[in-house]
Amino acid sequence: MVEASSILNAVIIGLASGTIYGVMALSFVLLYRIARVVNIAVGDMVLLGAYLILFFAELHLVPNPVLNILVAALLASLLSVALALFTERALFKPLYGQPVLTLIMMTVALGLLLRGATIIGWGTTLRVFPNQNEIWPLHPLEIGPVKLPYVYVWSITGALLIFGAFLYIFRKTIFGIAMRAVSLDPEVAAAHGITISKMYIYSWIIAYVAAVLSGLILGAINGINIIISDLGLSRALPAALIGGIDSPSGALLGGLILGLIEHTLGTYLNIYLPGIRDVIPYLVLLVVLIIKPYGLFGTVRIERV
Amino acid sequence: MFISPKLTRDAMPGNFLILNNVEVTFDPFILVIKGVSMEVEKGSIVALLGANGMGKSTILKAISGVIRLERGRVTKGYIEFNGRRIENMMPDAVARLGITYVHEGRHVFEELTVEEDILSGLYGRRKMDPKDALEFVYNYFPRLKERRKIRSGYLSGGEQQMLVIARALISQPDVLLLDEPSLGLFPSVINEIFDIVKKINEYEGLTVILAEQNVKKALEIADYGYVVEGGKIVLDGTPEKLMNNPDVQDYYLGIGRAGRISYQDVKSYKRRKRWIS
Amino acid sequence: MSRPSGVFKESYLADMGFIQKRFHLVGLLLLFAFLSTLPLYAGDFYTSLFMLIFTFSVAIMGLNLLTAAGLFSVSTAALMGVGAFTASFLSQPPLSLPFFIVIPLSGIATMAVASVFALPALRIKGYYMLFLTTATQFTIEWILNYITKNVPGSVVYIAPMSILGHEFGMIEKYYVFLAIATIMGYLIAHIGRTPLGKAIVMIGEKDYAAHIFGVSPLKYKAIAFAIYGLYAGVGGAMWGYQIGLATPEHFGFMLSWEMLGVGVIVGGVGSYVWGSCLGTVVMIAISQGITIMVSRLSVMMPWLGPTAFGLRAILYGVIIAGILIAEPHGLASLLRKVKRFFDLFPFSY
Amino acid sequence: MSGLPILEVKDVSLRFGGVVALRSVSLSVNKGEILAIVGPNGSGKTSLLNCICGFYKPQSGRIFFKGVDITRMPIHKRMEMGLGRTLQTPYVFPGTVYENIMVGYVVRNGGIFRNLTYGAVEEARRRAEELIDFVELEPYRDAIATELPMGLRKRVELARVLMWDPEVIMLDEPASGLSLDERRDMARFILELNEVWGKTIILIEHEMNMVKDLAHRIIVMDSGRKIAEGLFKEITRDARVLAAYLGE
Repeated sequence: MVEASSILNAVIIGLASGTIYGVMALSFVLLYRIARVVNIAVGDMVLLGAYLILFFAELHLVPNPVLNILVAALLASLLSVALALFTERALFKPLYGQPVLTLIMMTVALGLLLRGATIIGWGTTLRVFPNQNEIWPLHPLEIGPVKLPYVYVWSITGALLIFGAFLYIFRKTIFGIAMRAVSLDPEVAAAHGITISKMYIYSWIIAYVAAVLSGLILGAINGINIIISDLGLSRALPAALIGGIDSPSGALLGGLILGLIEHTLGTYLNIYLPGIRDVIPYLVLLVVLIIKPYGLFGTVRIERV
Repeated sequence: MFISPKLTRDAMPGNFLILNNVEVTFDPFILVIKGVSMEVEKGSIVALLGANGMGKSTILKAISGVIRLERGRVTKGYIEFNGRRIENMMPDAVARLGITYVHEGRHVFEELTVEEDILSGLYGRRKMDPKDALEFVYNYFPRLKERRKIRSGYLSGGEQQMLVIARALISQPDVLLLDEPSLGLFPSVINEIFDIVKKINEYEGLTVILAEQNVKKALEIADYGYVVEGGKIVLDGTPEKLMNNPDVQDYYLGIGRAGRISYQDVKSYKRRKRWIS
Repeated sequence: MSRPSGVFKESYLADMGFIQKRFHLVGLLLLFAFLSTLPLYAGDFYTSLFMLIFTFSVAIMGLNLLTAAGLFSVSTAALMGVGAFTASFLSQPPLSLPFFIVIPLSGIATMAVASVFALPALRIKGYYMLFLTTATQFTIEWILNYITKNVPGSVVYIAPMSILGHEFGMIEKYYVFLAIATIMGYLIAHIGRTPLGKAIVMIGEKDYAAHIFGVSPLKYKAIAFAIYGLYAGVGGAMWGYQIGLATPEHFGFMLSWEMLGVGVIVGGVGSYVWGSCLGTVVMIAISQGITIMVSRLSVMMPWLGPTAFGLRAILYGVIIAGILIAEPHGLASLLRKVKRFFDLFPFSY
Repeated sequence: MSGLPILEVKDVSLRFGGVVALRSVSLSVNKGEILAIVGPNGSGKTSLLNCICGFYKPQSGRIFFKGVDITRMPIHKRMEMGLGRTLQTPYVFPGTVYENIMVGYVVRNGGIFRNLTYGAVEEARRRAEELIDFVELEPYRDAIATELPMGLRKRVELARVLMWDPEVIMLDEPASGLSLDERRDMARFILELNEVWGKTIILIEHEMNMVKDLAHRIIVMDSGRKIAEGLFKEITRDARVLAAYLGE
């Protein structure tokens, strides 16, 4: 972690890392909205994504290190499509029509499976991406007084691209409307010709790809280790809820808020209360839930009696 | 407003939706429909009549495949549409064949706007242009056009009912299965909705199967009626025949032989019965 | 729900009593006979296993009630931790209180902690509770961590159970645990049949609709949370007395999930006593079974080496996924089917 | 029949977002009468009930019950004072019928420790049994309430409301979705409640025959306004009412 020397720097870095929290939160939000799956395994998906990229990067398919990592990320994303298919078909399809709690339990099982697989496959020692220094130069990008490490430049660009593409699809296309329709009332949507299980597969694919890409950034910042799984959950879940669990744009905002607080207040408090930095997201979540139970952008249900 | 000429129904004769001795079982072994046979002519309005819980809705759900989402199955008999067996297909596949089911109870997608809600019915039909399709339904439902930017959860009951019909209509299906469109609506609104359904039927040649408790209203627009009781069809015929049937008059229209029984009078009779027993 | 003719109840209370048929009474007596003689012939391992079952049964009873109120909680383990840490504080010098005071006090202290963390829960509905309690779990875990970092050895100890200077052995502790579990079980079964218990169930599905029938969701959610805290605290204190020491690692997030996902769902929501006990037995059986399997497998596959604990995660995942797919309604519904079929499952509560 | 006003609604207005649900509605309910509120869907009848029972808080206007201003009172306090209401789609939880009815006991006996005594359980159960008798649910006493058909669930709900012995009972479409026989039963309960038990009843209903036969006084609403008030004969002559009914 880069020590921020000035408050401004802390704010910029906070926002930059917030974008990647936003992407993880998007993965979480989307699965909840469409498939009504509260994905406790989000951290483990990020962990697996990081290891998959590591695996492909270590094959050195392309000599150029930057291209190499991009190719690795692409391959990992493609593989995660297969994983999404497996997850939906093998684990969740048998559970259609079951209470939400059953689905959540299944994500717990999924998390255990993914985590167990990574432990057996890669052990528990801390790993880094090959040629990391060439991909993300050590000297930060300097814009005036602000020093921004290159990995955050990647993070911001990637996150903005993902969000832009996603929001366009979700808001403007009939496919997006159909996705939202499924999220609101699957039975009725099915009677109008929307294939529910396909929509669920799409949402799993998006969730996995978003997790893989967050794995790339989180792995670059923290190193690749089982720790990423807890880190992923402790950022994705609060970020998603702060923004409102069913709001994709809220996820980005939640991520930004979280990154900001973590890198300013969190760093400061950590001096006096060691370890509080990892709990700060949850504390922020508790406060937000007290003030706005549905998050900042969450849809307040129209309750009729 | 409706200048297009009435389609001649005789142009395409024949029964194109057939139910033959259909039985429906819900998980694990609850038999709900006990051998129902129906023949529906293209371009007609058919009414399924009967009280709550008698199986009208289940028949519609069996045709549309929605029972599959509720752990139900057609366990005997077959359903044929345009010469093709459709029993136990998943609802989305049935919908793509041109049969759209409208759920009882006005299930709008509350958080979508009216326009998005209608458009959701168009998913997977690439050949249609969204703008034209919207124009087509707004033609029948001008009220929805006025309110197209409002979240559909905020509409009144009648408008929501129109919205769900419009959503079913936008994909231009051949068969519309309407489940209790009049439930909990006010007489004037019911009239309005039934008028529109009749108009769509006449101008578009759309086949409508209607499950209704409001027997009088349903028979006004229907070409043929079936009375469903306890998962079986107990009576069928033209509206005139059903209206004049003394049992139908007694049970469904509330007209006793000596005129309608006042609710005030029911009480003393039943009360006396309670004292005696 | 037919009853044999010739059975007449003198009062409505008897009609709602816990023992409806002679069969129930026989079953209950047999169970108690078994449990009360168990330490005499079972070895230390099984005795301590049953003590563990009593401990978790108590905590899961409270969780079951909370779940029936529509509030899903995954902070049970952390609250048990609060109970254990309170027990440590109360049982050690300078206070050195005896166990029969420490255990209720730990329960009450945990009830207070749970109530504080429940404040945001009062406005929250359904699955948001899972997120809220996830936050609670990690926050409490961090607080416990912070406490242990400041004590020597990074572990807190709970004084052994003793009365008038006589220190309890395993068998005596076993009977204390059995007594506590029985008392707590009776209490929660009684709460379940009072109008208050029904009100808690009523807010379970649509709390705003229940409000129209005069059942204030705020009040009954708070009550459910308090009861939940009390039970978790008592369970935690029992845990502390059994093991003798406590660290935050013992009360992790996954344990909370096990308690909700296996302990409550398998046992059946709303079956406060017998469901909770059954769920606990299954939960502990799975956990022990996996431990044995992993140790066997790592002997067979020595190349796994230190990563064998990954195997544990995978096995657990496979078992949970298998249960959910094979019987998606949870084991509870399987049991309910069996129960309906034979109608001889001996306990109606 | 008519006595003093027990419930008064004065100039109540309610908006959600941009939609106006109620525009300055006033009405008073006399003790011991059956007042029916009719009107097209979306005319604000249910919103009005929701304001009276406290589910919605009106933006302006006041509501008095037994002379006390209850406009800002929480729902359960109003119920404790003697209001009661049923829902259009009945709400029952997955317990037996008597358990569903027993819950009503906590409204007037909310004390936590008092509730846990054996006496409270016994008393609650006894009263629940009396009401099961009244709504004729004896054969279904031990049935799981969520598995019952609509008509019986409506009776469970009615009995639950009667548990706290309210003076004013608001019934939201008690006959919708019921067969003719079930409607007749419901009408009988309403009459017995009113005539024998002396309850004041506010009735929202679409089935006009039922309104005509039962109600002492009728209020007609349209798009959030009260447009007419009076006997059945009087309101059927009102031009505005006819417009609301028949459209155009």
